[in-house]
Parts: sequence; structure tokens; C-alpha cells
Amino acid sequence: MTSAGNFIKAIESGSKHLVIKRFTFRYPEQKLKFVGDGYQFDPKRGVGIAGYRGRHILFHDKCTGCQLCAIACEGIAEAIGMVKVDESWKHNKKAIMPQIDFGKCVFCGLCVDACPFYALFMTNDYELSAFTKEHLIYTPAQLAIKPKYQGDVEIVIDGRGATHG
Amino acid sequence: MTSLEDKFEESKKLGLQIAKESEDDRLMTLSVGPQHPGSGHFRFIIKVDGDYIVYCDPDPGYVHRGEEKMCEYRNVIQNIPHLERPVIHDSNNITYSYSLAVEELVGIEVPRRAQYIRALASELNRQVYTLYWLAIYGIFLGHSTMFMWPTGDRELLIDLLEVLTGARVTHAYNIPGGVRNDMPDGFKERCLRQVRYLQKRFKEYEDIFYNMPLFRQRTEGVAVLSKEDAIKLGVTGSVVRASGIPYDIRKAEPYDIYNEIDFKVQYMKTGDCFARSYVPFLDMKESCHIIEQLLDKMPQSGEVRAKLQPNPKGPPGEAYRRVESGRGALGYYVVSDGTPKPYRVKISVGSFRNMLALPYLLVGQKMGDMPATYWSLNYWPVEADR
Amino acid sequence: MKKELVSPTTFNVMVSKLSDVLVKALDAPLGYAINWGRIWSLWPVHLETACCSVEFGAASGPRYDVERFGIIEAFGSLRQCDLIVVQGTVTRKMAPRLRMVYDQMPEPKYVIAMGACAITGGLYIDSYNVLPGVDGIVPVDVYVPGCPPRPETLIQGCMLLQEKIKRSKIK
Amino acid sequence: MSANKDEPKKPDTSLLPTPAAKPPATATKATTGTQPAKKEQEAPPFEKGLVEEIKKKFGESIKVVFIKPLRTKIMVEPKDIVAIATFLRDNMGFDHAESVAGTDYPKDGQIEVIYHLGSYTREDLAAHVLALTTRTNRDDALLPTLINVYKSVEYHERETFEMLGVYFEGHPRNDRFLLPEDWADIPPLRKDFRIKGR
Amino acid sequence: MSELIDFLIVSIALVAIGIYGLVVKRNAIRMLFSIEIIANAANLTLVAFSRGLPNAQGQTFALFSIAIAAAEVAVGLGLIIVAYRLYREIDVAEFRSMRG
Amino acid sequence: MASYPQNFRFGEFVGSLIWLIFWVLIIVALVGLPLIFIVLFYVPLPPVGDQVLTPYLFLTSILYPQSAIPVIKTLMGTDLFRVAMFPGFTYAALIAAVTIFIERKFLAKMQLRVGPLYAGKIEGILQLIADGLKLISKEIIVPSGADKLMFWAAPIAFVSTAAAVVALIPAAPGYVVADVDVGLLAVFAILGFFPLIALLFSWASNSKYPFIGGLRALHQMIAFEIPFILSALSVVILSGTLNLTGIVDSQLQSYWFIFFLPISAFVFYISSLAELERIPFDLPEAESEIVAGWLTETSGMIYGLLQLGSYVKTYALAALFVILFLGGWAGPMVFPAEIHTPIVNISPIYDQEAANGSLWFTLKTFGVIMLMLLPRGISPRIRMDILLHTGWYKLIVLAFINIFVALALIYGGILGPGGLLVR
Amino acid sequence: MAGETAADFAPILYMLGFGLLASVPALILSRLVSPRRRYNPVKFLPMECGQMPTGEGRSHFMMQYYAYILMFVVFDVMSIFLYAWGTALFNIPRAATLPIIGFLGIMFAAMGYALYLAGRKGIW
Amino acid sequence: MADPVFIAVAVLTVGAAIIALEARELIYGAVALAVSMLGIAGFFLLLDAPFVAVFQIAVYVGAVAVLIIFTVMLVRTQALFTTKEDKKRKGAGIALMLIIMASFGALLLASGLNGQFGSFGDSATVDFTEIGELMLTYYAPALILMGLTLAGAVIAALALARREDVEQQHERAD
Ligand code: SF4
Ligand code: SF4
Ligand code: SF4
Repeated sequence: MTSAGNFIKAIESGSKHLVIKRFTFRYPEQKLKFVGDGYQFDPKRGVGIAGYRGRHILFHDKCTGCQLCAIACEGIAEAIGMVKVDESWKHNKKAIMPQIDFGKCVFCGLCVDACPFYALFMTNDYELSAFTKEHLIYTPAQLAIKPKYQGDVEIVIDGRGATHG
Repeated sequence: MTSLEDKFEESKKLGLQIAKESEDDRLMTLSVGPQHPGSGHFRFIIKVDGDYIVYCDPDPGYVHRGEEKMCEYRNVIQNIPHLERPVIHDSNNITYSYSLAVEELVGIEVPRRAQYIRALASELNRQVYTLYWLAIYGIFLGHSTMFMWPTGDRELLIDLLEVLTGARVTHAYNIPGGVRNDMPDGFKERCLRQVRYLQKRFKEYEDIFYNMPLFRQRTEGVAVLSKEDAIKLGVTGSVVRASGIPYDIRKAEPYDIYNEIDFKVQYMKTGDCFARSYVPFLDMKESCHIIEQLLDKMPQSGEVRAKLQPNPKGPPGEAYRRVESGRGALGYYVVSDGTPKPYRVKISVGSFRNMLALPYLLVGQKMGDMPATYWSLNYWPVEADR
Repeated sequence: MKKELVSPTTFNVMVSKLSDVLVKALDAPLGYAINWGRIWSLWPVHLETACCSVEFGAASGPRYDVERFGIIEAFGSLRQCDLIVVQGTVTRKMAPRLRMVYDQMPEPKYVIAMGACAITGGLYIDSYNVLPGVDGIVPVDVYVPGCPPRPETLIQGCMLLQEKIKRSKIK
Repeated sequence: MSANKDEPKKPDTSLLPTPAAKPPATATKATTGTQPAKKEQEAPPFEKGLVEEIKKKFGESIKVVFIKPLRTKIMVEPKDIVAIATFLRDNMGFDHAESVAGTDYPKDGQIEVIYHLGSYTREDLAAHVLALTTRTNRDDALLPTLINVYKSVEYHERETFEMLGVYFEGHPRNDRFLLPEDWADIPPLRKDFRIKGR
Repeated sequence: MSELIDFLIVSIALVAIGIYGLVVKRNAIRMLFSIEIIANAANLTLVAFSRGLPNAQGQTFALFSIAIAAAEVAVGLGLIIVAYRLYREIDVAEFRSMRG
Repeated sequence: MASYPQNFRFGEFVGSLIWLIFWVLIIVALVGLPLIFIVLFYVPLPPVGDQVLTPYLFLTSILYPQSAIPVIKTLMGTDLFRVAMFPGFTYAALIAAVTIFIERKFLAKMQLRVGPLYAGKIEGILQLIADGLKLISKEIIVPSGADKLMFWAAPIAFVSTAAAVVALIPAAPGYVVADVDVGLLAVFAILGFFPLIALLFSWASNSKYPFIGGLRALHQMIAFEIPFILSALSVVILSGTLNLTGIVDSQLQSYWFIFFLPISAFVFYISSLAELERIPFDLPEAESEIVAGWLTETSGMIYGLLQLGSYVKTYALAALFVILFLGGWAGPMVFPAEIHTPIVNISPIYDQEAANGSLWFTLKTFGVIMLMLLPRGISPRIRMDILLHTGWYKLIVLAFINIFVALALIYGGILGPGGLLVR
Repeated sequence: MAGETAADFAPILYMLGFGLLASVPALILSRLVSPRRRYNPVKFLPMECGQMPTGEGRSHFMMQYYAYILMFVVFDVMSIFLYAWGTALFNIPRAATLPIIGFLGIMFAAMGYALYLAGRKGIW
Repeated sequence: MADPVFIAVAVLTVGAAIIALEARELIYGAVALAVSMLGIAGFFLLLDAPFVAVFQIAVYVGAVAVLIIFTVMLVRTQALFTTKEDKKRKGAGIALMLIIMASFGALLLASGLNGQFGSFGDSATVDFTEIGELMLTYYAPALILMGLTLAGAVIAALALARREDVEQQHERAD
């Protein structure tokens, strides 16, 4: 008898969900809201600032070409290579800046931790799929672009279940 | 009382006897995996006599990536990202014990707030793991709703962890000396809201899965691992707790702030598939209470990461530290020779230990019990292969 | 004159012209329809090569629900599938199996390389047991970076794949 | 099959008295309260007692490497290891092996194999890990297996054989486990195996 | 218009085929087939006469006959299984030579 | 992206369609029409209604749709219409298609998802067509060593057999393809083909997993065949006929049999789930145990046909449930006696009874189909021995209990000829 | 007239034919429009989870459940026999139920023993 | 109307019966046997015995053919393909077959069955409910006997097919 009761309970629980709100988040139309603009690091305090770890952003006016990020990444995925840029900055005599291969990068953010000059941060951008491997290599110029990311969807919990509102 | 070896020998004999008895074509060799919806990254070879499994031989290694070797070539901190890859959905725990071991070797004191945040992240992450595990258990038993619900509710916790650490699953959050960033504002409320919602959902899981008579029929009394056998095989985590041994590293050897937390070790005595599948669920319920306590007791402000040089190194020595992960004790044996790179890192993982029980439990079972038994061992092949 | 009009050569030319016309007339709508069908019905193989499968599972869960795009999870046999998502690291032990799975799939088949490991080897670029990317074994259509990629990124990759299928010939 | 079916029920009844396992659970709490993992104690007495007990039995063949809180490491000769392991299992309560790790020391020309032993049965040992080590020659690495003492080392030893090339005498299956079937290089965890580009 | 005699002719053809099979075939399963064919021919005759006479007795008997044929197949196949298990062979001639 | 020359736009598609239609029109005008005329003038045509169907009438029906009504009426009276359209194949296939769509949406809803969404813009209603088109354009792999003949014949046989089951189902008063006296038994006889087909197909694939799956299918189907047959026997006892239309009629005279025979209905429901290989009885296709069971080696259209067949079968069994226990097409009258449509007066072919009957029948069938889909959302798969145990030990006993209940009802004078509850 | 019932049954055959008519062109069309690449022999190997297939494909028997198939043959016959009784129930005297009760009794006894035999482990 | 149909069914039945015996693969033989049974069912329909026809289909195709095919799969070894039959024997068999055919045929033609109730012309068809009536009234003892036969058959079949040797061992183990 208890087993019959349990069956009925299961059926009830299952059919109850026919009226509960759907949890699905409709990606191409909606986008998720993240905390802040992305993961950043404060070398003075030695701690990061919470944020999503998406594609990197490089501030050309801060990067000194010190290669610390590349050294940090070398032990991880060797995603960063230093390339010449035809820009001239006072603080960047060698005119080299990081170029990131997102086919290798694992978005760990340790290169951000390593950069002492507030030049390399991460952004909320994650839409990186491409048809070829070459499209995944981002030159310093591409890295400088601040992605336009507008996400405004969050998990909302109310009496009829959790949804994305 | 037959011991484990006897049982195994007996079943083996049964298999051989059938083979000898001029009916060798009764036996059929099946390869379960690697491309098999019932195995994932893993393969085991079974021989079946009709509906009964008479032989089983695990063949792991499809995801063997040489983590231990690679650790010897990387700095202590650079090791973090790839050490968490074996269990990306439990990554805070797998880096936790590594951090503990390195801290012991280097001699770092972790700030108190960092300890709390670590424990919080670890509890959340264990639930993320267990929900995923539960989802796969559901689909293995042909219960597609039970795949969907935990996968969906897991997203609530992933959402929390994403806010906390900045990545969905590969957090790289624990680091020798603390955690990488502080909790963002308003995290506590969000966390409590979503965890409470989850607690409500657990009741529905029981309705639709654990109390479902068909599920009970399929798991109760199936593939029983007795207490003696569990000890002998050295299984760990929920498997050993399901066999009646209340062994939890959080209780047995409390690390960080776990001795300030009040919680019970959940265990069952039957040792069958049902117990093995129910104990993680009980753990999850308990874990929700732990999270509430942690959020309560946490110092409101303070350092979250000890200051240390970029490439920490300590004196030569070795350390073996364990934490309780989703799959049981997860230990790191780290040997240092005084350089920034570890000399040897050995990961002692629950999956690898639990895999040993697989052939013992499968032999003599019916074929329908295969997925139930296999996945109830709380086995994650990627972690076992490392 | 009459003879020339119906000589075998002219007849053949006529027939071939007619069939040309027919083929042309049929080809475009049929191609459109079939490609449309292929776009909205990509069934992935269940082949988990490494940890990215966790996020693949999440993508088929209720939050991301790839079934919206007609991608159904939990298809048992590779004989019914069109899409193989290489979910992460391909080790040397797995590589022949991956190739075999790819070979055994029926013809219009697409490959998505998911995760840094499947694209270049990722973290395991110097490991002794990991292949540097799967494009050496199977032809890859779309690369989805990340470690693991967010389900959104995977969905974006699938949309790119749809774009690619749209523009391909049906045969 | 029916024999198998009955079999699990028997241990179940024998387990029934283990509601007594409840009080020990609280006892664990008490013990953990008394020994929070504070570092600065020298040679904690409990661990020392353990080592003394082993030493009493086997005397000089035991070399104590270190005694730290909750962790003890002893080094033994390969020929003694089975006897010592049996003693540890039967008399000391270390009933399972948590891991078996091998470390290659090319400088000494030796490979160290280390068994981390833990206990499920003794409540006061729950937090302890005893590291039982032994060393063998690098070139003809050969050790007696502990599989007859600890069932739980079966796969670990197989892995160690594969990764470091230590042959475990008496182990039923010293063969390929994690590596691909066509692996033809030297065991990868030896120090002279170099990985690409490093 | 088909008549009773047509059905009887078919029935005779089936009986003949069945007997041929019984005589020629040495494979136990094929012999079982032959028996089935003969039984069916008998049923056909029964029903044909029942239609000719019109009454239901022939049909009733055909029902019984079919049921018994089914039971016979079950037993026959059980026998074949036993023989196969003993001799690894389903050839009747082989059974004979292997006896003892 | 620029490397892909072919363009893919809806406009192009429409353009190409127009082009195609243009060509078809030209060919029809030049070749087809003269041919049709020649044929029509020389072939004697059947009289339709009170007129003789002449080409002129045929052509005028394009201008005056009213004159086509008698033609349609005659057509509806033919076997062809029944076989191809209404209670026959198209109707069944349509219901099967809707079932697949409903199943996916329903399941998705239960699992907090949305299910197919983008194919066909509105809630993914064209998802099934997309799947079908994809399957058609998929390569069919015949494994080496497979038995080619059986491998190709089995899916065809599967669909045809499912269609043959449908032929026996009356969907509205008077609308049944084959109205035979032993209808119910004939359904069971034809259902007996399925295990055979599954077994032969799995044998033909020459692969391990399909073979295990086929054996499981066989065991499962035969384990539930006996309770299946016995549970319908109690209905036969109450109604005294094997004709399906007769069974519905006898329910119209008293009450739905589900009120008298709930246990029997339950047994029938469970065993039809098993017969259909639906969760929790989808052992023959258990993914986590034997890849895809007996469908493992199917690819492309073979898979599509097998799926189509199994959904047609779902319709057939749900309809059978409705007929046996839920009173078939019984239901309150919702259609008016006369119907007036603006342009064409369709009253000659409008049949109030049939319209009402088919409406209720379809609604009830969908209700039962939903009931059959429900376990998929809440139940795990069952195990082989439990399944056999359920089939052989429990359901047979339950079915027999109900036979005796039915017997008591008859001999107690409650039902049957001149019974208490017979209207 | 002979053959009336056969005429009743004919629509089933039509329907069967229509099933053929619907499925055969689908297969042919599929053959026409689907791409076929046959150069790779691996493709046509039986599928075995990405493994090279070993052993014979058709060599698995669930002997444990063979008993149920044997039983099915007999009890299927029995259950259809009951239909002959069920349809005639209104036309026969009540006393005529006795033989069928006897028949059922015998069959039940047989079924009980057969199920006992079939349910025993290890003898199959 | 029945004539062409009759011939078609006759060809189907007899042809399938021949294939059942002569097909190279036993499994095809089994399928052909099932087809032959279907043909017989078709004859029953032509003879206005729908109940028997459906019974025939349900029992033979649904149950017997399944059992036969299963057993054929079970015993499939190379033994099935070595058809050990000599030509002489086959010839003799065919001759025997022809003789039987001819003699019975002659007997039939001579018996005068043809004249007596030759064409079923306008004789009424039998309602199948009569079968049930007969079975339960006049043939009730036969029904009981039937039950005994079936019961005996199933028990005998089970007792034959099981493996006794293993059973003994197990009983010792228990
Ligand atoms: S995020 Fe990690 S992997 Fe990526 S570039 Fe930075 S350090 Fe390298
Ligand atoms: S990004 Fe930062 S670390 Fe990298 S080169 Fe520029 S300044 Fe140095
Ligand atoms: S890309 Fe990252 S998550 Fe994916 S398989 Fe590789 S390591 Fe695992």
C-alpha cells in the first residue's frame, strides 16, 4: 500500500511541475547578468575583485611589455605570446604586447594576477566560437576592444519556482 | 560467512563452470564504453551469461592525462588550474587539499575569513558535484526527469559559485594562502535564498526518485557491499558510509574551521545500491545546514589571502593532506625538494579507490543492475585516470 | 529534315536538357528543405572524452536546454547521430576510438571541438598522453573555446554550425 | 546465485549491534576537540606510542622518518614489508591503504614506494595516516606485493608498476592499466622521462 | 468458385511435402517443420469439411488440433534443446551414432 | 564564412519554388492536359450521385466547388478513403506525429524546460518535420555481415503491421477500415507479429547490442501478451462480442466498462505500456545498458520508419483502450444537426454523428496517450526479472480476478442481456 | 456464399499494402537524396562502443528466461481458448461454466508449477 | 470471386512450405514456415472460419514461430549449414511425395466428394460463437483433456529444457 501511495505521490509531484514556471534561460535572446565587468586584480592588495572570467582585455596605455603575464601563463597553457605592435608608448620600449590564443587559454585568470600594471583584465565576453583556429588568436589590437555585453537576466525565485526574469 | 574473496572466486567459478560445461557460447563478451551511454569516459569489459554478469574487468585510462607528471614541471601556483581539471564540477575541493598540503609545506597561515570562504565554496561545490552525480544516476536508470531536475537545480549553485569565483565550474579559487578574491556584496542573501529553494526541491526529489517503488526495487538489496568488504577494499566517501562506517574526513580529521561547525555524519547500514545512492543525498541535505552555519559565523571582513611571494617555496619535506570531497577522501601527497616546483605530487582520489569495488560488486548481478551499481560507486572516471 | 529533327543525338540532347531543367528545378527547393531539416535536427553522439562533458550535460539541462534547437541529448546509438561534440581532451588511448566513432557515423556528420583541449591540447599541451587538438584525427567544423566552454558558448558554436550547414551542398 | 543473495544478509545481522557505533561518533568529536591540528607540538605522544609499539615488535628494521601530528612515516626493508604490513593490519588497526605512491630518486638510484595506511575500525586512529615506505633499486625495481595484506592496493600497485616500472612480485596482474595499449616508452613518472618542451 | 475438392488438393500437397521432409531431412528442426506442415494440412481438411457440411464441429476440432500442435512444438523444441546440449548437434543421424 | 557560396535565404527558397511550379505548370499544360483529356474521353466514368461524371463536370467543379461535393461524397464512401484517410493511415500518422510533438513538449514542461522552440518559429511545431527531413537525407548503413533482406524488410514490415492494427480500429460510428467479427482477437493476432519482427531485425543486424535488445523485446512482449489478452477478455464477457464496434455499442447501451472493470483497465494500460516499449518498460532500448537496444544499428530512414511504426502502434493501443474501456466515441453531442458554411454547402457530406464521434474519440485517445506519456516523466526503467515477475505473477492474477468480476456481473444479472444497468 | 469473411478481412490487407506504399518510397527517396560514402570499411563494422568488434554478434542467449517462452506458447493458446468461451457466454447454460472452471483449474496448477520452475535460479 | 485469391493463397502456402524445408538458412525456413501458416489462415478465412483463422495466426505466428525462431537462433552452429543429405535419398523422397500426391488425388477424385457437397454454394456460414457452445457443452470432456494435455506439455517442456546437472550442484550449495 505504501508503494501505491508513493506512486501517487510521484505522479502528483511530476504533474505539479506542469504548472510550475519553466527554468529555461533563452540564450540567444536573453543574456545573463554578471557581477561587475569581469575579473580584475589589485596587485597592491594582492587579491582579486570578483567578476566573470571571460575574454581578456588589454589596456595598451598601461602595458609595459614586461612579459610577466606570458611567464605566468607558460606554466599553464602557453596561451600568451608576446608580439610586436606598431605603437609607441613611453613605458613600452620594446613595443611588445601579449597576444592570446583562446584555443589554448583556460580562463584561469592567473595572468591577470601576474600583471603588476593594471593592464590585463578579464571581461564578461564569452561568445568566442569560430570556424577556424586562426580566428581564435586575438592580437593585442583585438584584445584592446572593450566588448559590449549587455546582460540583464538573473535567477528569480518566487512561489512558483525559479525562473530567469 | 563468505568473505569477499570467496564470493568473487565463487562467482568466477560459476562463470568458468558454465563455460566449461560445453556451452561456452552462452557467454558473451560485451565492452561497455567508451562510447556507451552507460559508461562515459570509461570502459569495462563484461561477460554475460544470459542476463547475469559473470566477469568484469575495468579498463580505465581513457582520460589519463598525466597530471602527476605535469605537476613536476610547474610552479606551485601554476599547478592549480590543471589540478582541478580531473573533477571540474568539484574543483574547489580538489584544490582545497592541494592548498592545504602546500600550506603545510611552505608554512603559511591562512586568514580566518579565507578559511570560512573556502569551506563555503567547498560545501557549495560538493553539492554541485552530488547533484550532477544524481542527475547521471537518474539517466542511467532511465529516469530522464531525474536527469533534468538536478542539472537544473545545480545551476542555482553554479550561479552562486560563478558570482563568487568568476567561472562556472573551473574556479581556480583556492590558492595556497587563501582564496583569490573576496565575496562580492550581497552574496550572503543570494546564497541563502538559493540554498533554501534547493532545500525545498529536495523533497520533490524524494517523491519522484528515492521513494519511487520502481527505483527502490531496482536498487534495494542490489550489489551489497558489506562492512568488512568495504574496509578490505578501502573504498571511501559515500560508498563506505553506506556500508555502515561513519567515516568523514570533515569529522575524523577536521581541517580549517570544520571543528567549529556542528553537523552529523550521514551513514546507512545496508550497503546496497540504495544506500550508496541515498547517502550523498543525505549529505547534501546536511551540507545545506553547514552552509547556513558558515554564512552565520563568518567574520564580516578581513584578509582573504595571505601575503606570499609569487613562487612560494618551502623547505624540503613532504605532506599528505586530505579533505572530504564529493567522492570521499581526497588526499594530496606532495614532496618538495626546496624548489618552487614540487618534486612529486600524488593525488589519492576517491574514484580510483572506489573503482576497485566495481568488479566485486558486478559479478553475479543482472545486466540491468550494471548502470545502477557502476554509478552508485560514486566514480568519476576522469578523476580516477588523472 | 524530318529525320534530323528526331535523330538520336537531338533526342538525347532534348532529354538531357529536360532532365537538367528538372534537376535544377528540384535541386534548390529540395536542398533548402533538407538543409533546413538538418539545421534543426542535430543529434549529438554520446561520446564523452573528458571533463567538458560536464558542461555538455549542463547545456542539455533545463537551464540551457539545447533541445530548443532540436539537439536531443541521450541518444543511444551513434548510427542515428549527426553531430559529434568532442568534449575535451583526447588522449592517445581515446584517439583511435574517437576516429572509429566518427567513421561509423552515417554520412552527413559534423564535428564540434569543444574546449581548449580538443582545439589545441589546452592545459595538456605538454602532456605525454594527450593529442594536441583533434583536427588531426577528425575534420572539425566549429571550434568552441573555453575550459570548459560556457553552455552559451557551445550554443553559439551550434548556431555557427547551423550557419555552415545552411550554406553547404546536400550531397 | 542464491548463495550470493543470502550472503549479504548475514553481515547485516552481525552489524545490528553497531548502534554502538553512535557513541563512538560523538567520541570522535571529543578526540578531535582534544587534538585540533595545532602544529607546534613536538612528537605528539599518541603518535609516538604507535611507533613505539611497532618498534617493540620489529626493532631495528624500522626506520622512523618523521613523527608529525596525525602523520607518521616509517621506512622498512623490502623483505620485511609483508610481515610489518600484516602486523599493522592485525594488531594496530590500519585496515586499508589510501594510496600507494612511488617516487623516483635518480640521485640515490632508488625508487621509494609509499603506502598511506588509514583505519576505519579504530576510532582513535581515524585521523591518522601511517606512511609505510620502502625503497628499491631503480634498475631492477622489484618489490613484494602487499595485495594479500591489503586488498585495496590492487589497482594502486598496478598503477605504480605502470607509472614507475616497479614490479610487484606476487601481484596477479602487473600489466597495462591507464596508459594506452601501445605505450612503448619508459614508465612516465620516472625522472628521466622528459615531457615535450620542458 | 473454389470448391471443397480444391482445398483437399492443397491439403494433400501439404501432406506430401511434409512427408517428403520427414523422409529426407535429417535436421531435427526441419523435421519439426514437416510435422507442423502435416498438422496444418489436417486442420485445413477439418475446416474445409466443416464448411462443406455446415456445422461447427470441424472448427472446434481444428481449434483443439492447433492447440495440441502448439503444445507439441513446445515439447519438441524442449527435446531439441536437450539433444543439442548433449550432442552439440541437431542432426538426427548424429544423435543415433552418438548414442551410448 | 565567405567561402560558402550557396545562399540560404527564405526568399531564394520561395523563388526556386515558384520556378518549380512554373515548370510543372508548363509541362502539365503541354503534356498532361491533352493526355488527361484523351483518357477522360475514352474511359467510361462511373456515375456520381445522379450525374455521370464527365470531364466537364470535373472541370466545372473547379469553378463551382458545390458540384464537387457529390464526388467527394462518393469518394468518402470508398474503401480507398478509409484506408488512406480517415480511420486509416493518414489519421493514424497524423496522430502519431502530434503525439511525438506533445511528448516532447509535455516532457519538457515536466522537466522545467521548454523543449523544441525555434524550428518553425512558433514553439517549434515544425520540429518533427525537421527531424523527418533530416532522417530522409541521412545515409543508411547496413552493417557488414548483416542479413540484407531482413534488414531492409523489417522496418517496412513494422510500419505495415502497425498500419494493419490501425485498420481494425473504428474511429467513429461506421468509420472503420475492416469491420470484422473477430476484431479484438485479430488485433491480438496482429500484435503478435511485433516480437517476431523485433527478433528477426535484431538477428539480422549481426551485432551484439541489437541482439540482446531483440531478445529483451521478445521476452517483454510475451510476458505481457497474456495479461493483455486476458484483461480484454473481461470486456468480451461483458459485451458478448468480439467486434470492436459491437463493444462500443454495448457500452453505449450501459456504462463505460472502466467503471465495472477498473483492474482490467489497469492491467491493460500497464501491458500496453510494455507492448509499446515505453518507459518504464523500455528495456529493449535501455541506453545505459545496451546502447540503443534493438535499434542500435538502425540509421537514417530505417530508424525513422521504426519510430513512425511505434508511434502508430501507440495510437492503435490507446484507441483500443478507449474502445474497450472508455466507451469509444460516446460523448455529449456538440455539433449542430445542420451546418451552414458560406461559400460551399457541405451538408451532403456532413454527418453529425460521425463528426461528433470522431471528435470525442480523438479527444479520449489523446487523453490516454497523455496517460501513457506520463510515466516517462516520473519513473525509472524497470529491470528484466522484475518485469517478468510483474507480467507473469501479478498481472495475470489481476486479470483473472477481473474475469471473475465480469462473470459475477453477468450471472448476477447486473449486465449482459436484460441486466439491471442496461439502458 | 463462401468467402464473405475473407472479403471482410480484405481491408486489412489494403491497409498493409498502404503501409508498404508509405514506407517503401520513403526508403527509396532516402536512398536517392542521402549522401553515400562507401570507401571506409570501418563504417560497416558492427557498432561496439567505438571498439573493434570482437566475437560473434549473434551469440547471446538469455537461457535464464527460456522457460518463459516455452510457457508463453502454451498459455497463449489457453488465453485465446478462453475467448471462445467468452463470446459464447450468453448462449450457453450456466452449468457450462463448470468445464471452463475445471480447465482453468488445471491450467492454474500447471502455471503455478511452471512459474515455480521458471523462477528457480541456476537451473536454466 | 474467390478463385484467383484461392490460387494466390494456395501458391503462397505450398511455396512457403517448400521453402521452409529447402531454404539454406534455417532461419529463413522458420520465417517461411510462419508464412505458410499465414497461408493456411487465409484458407480458413476463405472457408468462413474467421475465429479459427485468427486463432491460427495468434498461435502459430505469435507463439510457435517465435519459439521456433528463438530455438533456431539458440542452436545455430556450423551444424546447421552442413546439410547431410544424399542425392539418392532426396530423389526417393520426391518420388514418395509424388506417389502420395497422385494416389490421394486419385482417391479424392474417385470418392465422389465432388458431387455430394461439392461447391459450398449457398450453404449458410457457421457463426463462431457456436464453437464456444460446442466446446463447453458437447465437447466439455475434450476441453478438460485439452487442459491436461497443455498442462502436461508445459511441464514436460520445462522439465526437458532445464539443466539438471547444475541444479544438483546448487541444491548441495544450499
Ligand atoms: S587566463 Fe590563464 S590560460 Fe588564459 S592566458 Fe591567462 S594565464 Fe593563460
Ligand atoms: S599585460 Fe601586464 S604583465 Fe603582460 S606584458 Fe603587459 S604589463 Fe606586463
Ligand atoms: S578544455 Fe578544460 S574542461 Fe574541457 S576537457 Fe580540457 S581541461 Fe577539461
